[in-house]
Amino acid sequence: MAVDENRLPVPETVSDEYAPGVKGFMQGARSLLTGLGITASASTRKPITVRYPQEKVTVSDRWRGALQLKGALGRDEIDLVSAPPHEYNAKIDGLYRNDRLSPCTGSCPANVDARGQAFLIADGRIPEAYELVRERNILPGVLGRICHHPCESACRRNRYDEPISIRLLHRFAYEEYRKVAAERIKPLPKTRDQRVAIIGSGPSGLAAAYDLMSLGYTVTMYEREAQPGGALSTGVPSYRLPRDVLYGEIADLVALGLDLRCETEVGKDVMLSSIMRENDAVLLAVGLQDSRILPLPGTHADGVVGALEFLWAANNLGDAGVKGRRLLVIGGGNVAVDVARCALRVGATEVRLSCLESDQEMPCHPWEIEEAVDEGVIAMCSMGPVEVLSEDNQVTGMRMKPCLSVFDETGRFSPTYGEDTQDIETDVVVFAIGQAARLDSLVSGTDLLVSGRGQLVVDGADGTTSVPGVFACGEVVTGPGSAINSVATGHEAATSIHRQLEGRSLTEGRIARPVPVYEKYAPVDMEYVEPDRRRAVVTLADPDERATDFRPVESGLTKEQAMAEAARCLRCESEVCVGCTFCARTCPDFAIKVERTDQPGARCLTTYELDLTKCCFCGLCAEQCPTGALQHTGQYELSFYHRDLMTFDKGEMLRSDQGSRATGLDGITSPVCPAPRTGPGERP
Amino acid sequence: MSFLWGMLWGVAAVMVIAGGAIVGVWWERKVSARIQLRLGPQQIGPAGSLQMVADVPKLLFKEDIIPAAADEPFFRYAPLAVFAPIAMSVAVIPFATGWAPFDATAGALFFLAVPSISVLGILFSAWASHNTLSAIGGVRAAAQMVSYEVPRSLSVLSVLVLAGTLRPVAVMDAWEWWWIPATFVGFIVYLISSIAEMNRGPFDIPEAESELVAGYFADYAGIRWAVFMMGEYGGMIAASLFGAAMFLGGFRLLPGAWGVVAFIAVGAVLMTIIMWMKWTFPRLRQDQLMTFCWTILTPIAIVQLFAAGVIAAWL
Amino acid sequence: MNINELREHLCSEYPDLCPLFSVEFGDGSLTVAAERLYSAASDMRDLGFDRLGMVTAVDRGETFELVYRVTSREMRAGIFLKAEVPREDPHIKSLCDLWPAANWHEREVYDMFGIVFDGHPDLRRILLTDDWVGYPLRKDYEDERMIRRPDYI
Amino acid sequence: MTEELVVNIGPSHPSTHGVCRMVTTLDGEIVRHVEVVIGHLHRGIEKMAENRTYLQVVPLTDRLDYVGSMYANWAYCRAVERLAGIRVPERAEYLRVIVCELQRIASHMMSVGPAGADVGATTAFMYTFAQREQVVDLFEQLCGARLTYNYVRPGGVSMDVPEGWVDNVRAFCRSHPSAMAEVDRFLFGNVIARQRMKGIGVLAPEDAVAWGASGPVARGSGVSWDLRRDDSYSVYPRLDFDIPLGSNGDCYDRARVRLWEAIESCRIIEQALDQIEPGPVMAEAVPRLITPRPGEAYDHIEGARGSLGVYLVSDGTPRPYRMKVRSPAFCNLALVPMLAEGHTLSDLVVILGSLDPVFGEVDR
Repeated sequence: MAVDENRLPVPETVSDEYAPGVKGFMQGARSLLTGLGITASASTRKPITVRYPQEKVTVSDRWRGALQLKGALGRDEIDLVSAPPHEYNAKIDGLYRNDRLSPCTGSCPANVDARGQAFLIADGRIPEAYELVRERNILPGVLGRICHHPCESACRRNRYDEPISIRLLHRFAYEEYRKVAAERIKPLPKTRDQRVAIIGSGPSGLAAAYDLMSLGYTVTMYEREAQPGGALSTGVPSYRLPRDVLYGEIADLVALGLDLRCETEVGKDVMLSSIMRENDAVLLAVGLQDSRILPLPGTHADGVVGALEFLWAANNLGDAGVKGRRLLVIGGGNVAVDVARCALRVGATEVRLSCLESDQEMPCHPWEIEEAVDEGVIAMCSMGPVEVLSEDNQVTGMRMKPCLSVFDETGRFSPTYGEDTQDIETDVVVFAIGQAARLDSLVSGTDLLVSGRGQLVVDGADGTTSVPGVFACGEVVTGPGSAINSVATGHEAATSIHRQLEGRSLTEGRIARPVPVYEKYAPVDMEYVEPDRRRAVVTLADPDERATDFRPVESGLTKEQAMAEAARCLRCESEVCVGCTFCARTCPDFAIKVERTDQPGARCLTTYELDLTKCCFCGLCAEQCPTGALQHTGQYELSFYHRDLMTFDKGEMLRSDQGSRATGLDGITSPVCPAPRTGPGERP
Repeated sequence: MSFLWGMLWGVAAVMVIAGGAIVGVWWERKVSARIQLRLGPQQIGPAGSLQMVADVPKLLFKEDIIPAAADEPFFRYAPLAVFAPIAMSVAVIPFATGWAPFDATAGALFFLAVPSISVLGILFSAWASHNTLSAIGGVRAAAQMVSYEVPRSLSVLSVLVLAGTLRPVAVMDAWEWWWIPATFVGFIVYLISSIAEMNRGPFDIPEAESELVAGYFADYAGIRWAVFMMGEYGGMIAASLFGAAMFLGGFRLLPGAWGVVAFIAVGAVLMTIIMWMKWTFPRLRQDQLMTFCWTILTPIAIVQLFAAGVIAAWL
Repeated sequence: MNINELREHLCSEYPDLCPLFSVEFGDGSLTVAAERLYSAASDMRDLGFDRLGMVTAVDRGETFELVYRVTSREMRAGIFLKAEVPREDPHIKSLCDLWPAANWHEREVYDMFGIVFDGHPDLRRILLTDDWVGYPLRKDYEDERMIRRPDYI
Repeated sequence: MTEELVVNIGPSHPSTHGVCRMVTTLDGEIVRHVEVVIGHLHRGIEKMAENRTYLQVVPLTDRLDYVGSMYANWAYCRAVERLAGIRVPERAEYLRVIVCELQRIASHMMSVGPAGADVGATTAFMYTFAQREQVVDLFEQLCGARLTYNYVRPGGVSMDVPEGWVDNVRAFCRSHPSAMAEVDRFLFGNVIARQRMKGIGVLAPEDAVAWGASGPVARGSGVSWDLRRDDSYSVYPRLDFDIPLGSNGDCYDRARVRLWEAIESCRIIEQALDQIEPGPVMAEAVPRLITPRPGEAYDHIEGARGSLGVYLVSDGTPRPYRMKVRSPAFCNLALVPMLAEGHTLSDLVVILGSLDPVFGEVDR
């Protein structure tokens, strides 16, 4: 411990004494003169007091003063996070830098404006909500079924009770939109004469196609299969994603002007080189087609299948040859769970799922494995495969060993295993441990580079490949991932293509999407959450019944449910008070009273009363405010001639810009609550 | 005729003291503020100099509160009984050659004796307030003022011995410069005991605000309280001017009319020193105060008087 | 001295008190019957717990739980002494003659809970006025001047 | 023996340091008996806490010891953290130490200065107030409030330091010891102040222990007991500091112990500023509604006035079932009748001031 040599040493005892006798008398007399000297020198120093108000200019932004509202429900509408495709990143970035990016939008890989969606749905403007979401997520209905919704984990409502069901709101918006789709969809004008070809009709390709079409390009899309949708069509089981949803949304896109050519395999039916000649830019969104199979002894035996092949057969043929047989899935990801649940539906008698990770670390989403276990899947965690056992080239079982740890200290994949092995009897082994791209026929006749591991050489940042004018996006670039991630890469690639075709630099002035870090929420004790604050509950089909067929497991929201759910949105960072009452709930003096009405079309904060006679200036309310609408003013010394003036009503709280009692200036009245909109065509 | 003249002089003395008190309060507020790292009055007038002028009407128009339990006649007039003797004492101070407002033959005796009457006023106010804290303050004040009368008178006496007269004007005529060193110890005793006599810090035990709130005038408000304050400042002015005249040569320091200026200036410096001490030193306790008076100040004053007597006899 | 050493020390000196000793959130507490509290406190003082930090009570419904915090400078440790007295006519022996510090603390407990400390030299209300009705920290205390909190959290 | 005079000092009186009433029986100037009547500032904070959530209680603890709000915040938050099992990040612990040592300076300035004012030296009061003003300005920059900070929260502190704040604290810590040395010469060197304070209200060490006195009151009597060292909590074990002790136990020693503690606090702050590292200031995932499991927890810290403890009983709901504040000023104030008897009326206020009661905390 470094000891400061210059510091004053603490005396042995603080009770020092004067010397006795004359010496002490002189010490005393001297002390009086010292005192006079100190006061005399003090009178020459700078005073510590300041003149008010001339010198008190340093107003701290942390001051806790009286409170004001920046905006309120029904008075101020929020800014929808909406922009042309190529300017979207800059908009998000600006919001992020100003701390105005809501957690849901920030945490979404594609930055879908979930806050705006909730705002519009709660207001009854559902088609607008759908179109707002479609700006960034071309398949709201699809993602509304299958998205792993990182937005809901980031939702600030987690702090108080339960997150908004953003995914189900997507789904609800889609279902409502279907009713009006025909009249709302108009072909996008083709304002530019350049042509873009997109190879693959998966989520990333579709996202890029929509962006490019809305920028005025002519887009042609090639698909190998008979049905468009890529992995969504071939891989995702229909109990999760009914095919009419997927094809319906793609049909919308076609109606918007997409030239979709199915059953056209590039490299066989049409050569990539000729597509490159005919178009100004080509986007490869081919995805991953091959299942990886571990190089273990015995994998050549009959009954060892890859996950994609299995899923394709189960989805398209309705029979994967496992009826009445036992099945073991190797892998713990989402695909593995899909395989396991499909296997049950196509008649497997016993489905096991084994993975290296423990049940806490499984890479699939917890709700998925939960549903799968409900349906009868047996999860075997922390198990590593050793060898496929076979008899007469027919799989009979799998030898497994316990996995002790999956990752090493640095977080790299480096599993360690125990000694004792265990044999598991099974008839079919499905490997769901990852996928790889199949590019050989595609790239033949072009200069596209493929790495030694069979991967396309791509600059991950802007999607450029080794050939100018050819771009790539989706899982072929990122590796296996979520659908919304693919959508996000599609948007990036579209931006690159647009810049290239406009002749601009691909990187200059381009803003990378920020990855904001959101607060981690503690689990909320639901015992203390009132019923009307809880999130909408949707029913899941009975596990025993649903495991037998491919009907959708989850039901959607009703209109009432959806609007109530959307009304729960806190509109984070919008600086508009939504009347969420969390300031009133956290006020230690019970000085705040908040009420609102949720009448569609006339949602309004009806009451906001702050009783300053009770306020203790603790600042907890403003800290709790999710939207930032409740803010401190610099006024912490308020005085009035009448104590009634100490109660600030809603008008007073909102009047800060013109000057109010809260900000120390008396102001003008302001409009408080709008009349309900009852115009033709709009619901009251 | 002489009665009229007396009235006129009385009014003039009151005006001088009131004006002096206004300036004195402002000055004390500025001095104490600077000592205490503050700014003092700022808002009214240049450097807040009109603050006190504004305070006077405020004090005049404040409600004249008389506690229900108070002994009303005494409570009403006790402030005057405190103030009047102090105002009277100013009359005998010699301002210029051969001139004092009231050129009394036994003027020095007058100056020492008359202000002591104010102790009666203090006792009146203390008793009439019917308040335990006031009563304690009044008794403390009486004991203190009577005690400090002794060293104060003895120290002034040493100058009078050198001059051989009780008439202040005559003392000034006889003044020689070497009296300053010869009576310097007496001057210190005079200064200290004067502070005690006017109940100012560090001897403000009767009104000790930390224990007795304000002592004998705790229950006073408005103009009556202002009269007490005028008494305090009047006493300070009188003691400073008299000390400047007797011990420091007064108007004899400079020739002619400049002498009057010098006299007032020295008095102001003495006043500032009194303020300086008040804002520097802690307050003594009652028993320490008495011990200090009787075992230190009084013997020193006697020694000074003896020395002055020896010098006077030797001349 | 950590809590385990403390327990051993206590058990070796006063084996009869040992089973009454329990640990919660890192703090040891000794729960005794109300009649034994004085003797237990006296034993604790002899053991070296020379300071009485606080005396308080908790309304446990049928009973009041009295909580005494005693600390030792020597051992650098503190424990709770706890005893329960019935809600009806609560009495306990005062610790004023063991620690003079108990004087005000017991007055406060009397003031807030109405627990009578037998042998206290000056048992009066301390924080509330002498004519106050009721014992505010009892859970059943009612006063119409109390501000009701809203029912939501 | 003269006839006894009963003088009622307070509750509104300049030297009661709040609202304390002392019914004093005087024999002449000598105090024969004092009865301290407290409760004028009783707001029932312990009862109020039972009706508020754990977070809502924090602003109430501000109002306990309004001269040292940070301490009450901290003691309460420690008890909550103990109950709810919250681990506080290291940076938050350092910040707590820094603000609490600053608070100790501010609080002791509020005691050393008035010790001068009690004996009539109001100027000393202003000199210490100048120092306190700087600390309060630092707090204002930090959390926006000058008196009721609401800064320490269950799980950490409410916000990280603003830009430039650390430099301001360092500058203050450099200038403070010399300012204190001047106050020491001005007040504690002054012969009149010494005469007024020495030998007044002598508290014997064994009495200090038996009466439960703590903090500078006990240390002024030579009882070497400081929770920062003897029941070391937070990051204090990593900091090097001395504990000033008195030997006579009179008013002079108690006041001067505070002065030296204020100087030592600067040293603690400087060390803490050297050791602090960037990081989060709030524990991860502290729920908005803290609902600890049923149980009871006690935690104490060395406040400016002594060991400040908070006893919390939880019944598993989001509101404390019972909160008890072990207030050091309450225990210290109980000494007044014993210390004042036989001294004069003038000494009574000096004795009361030397115990440094803050009635928000005494009356709760």
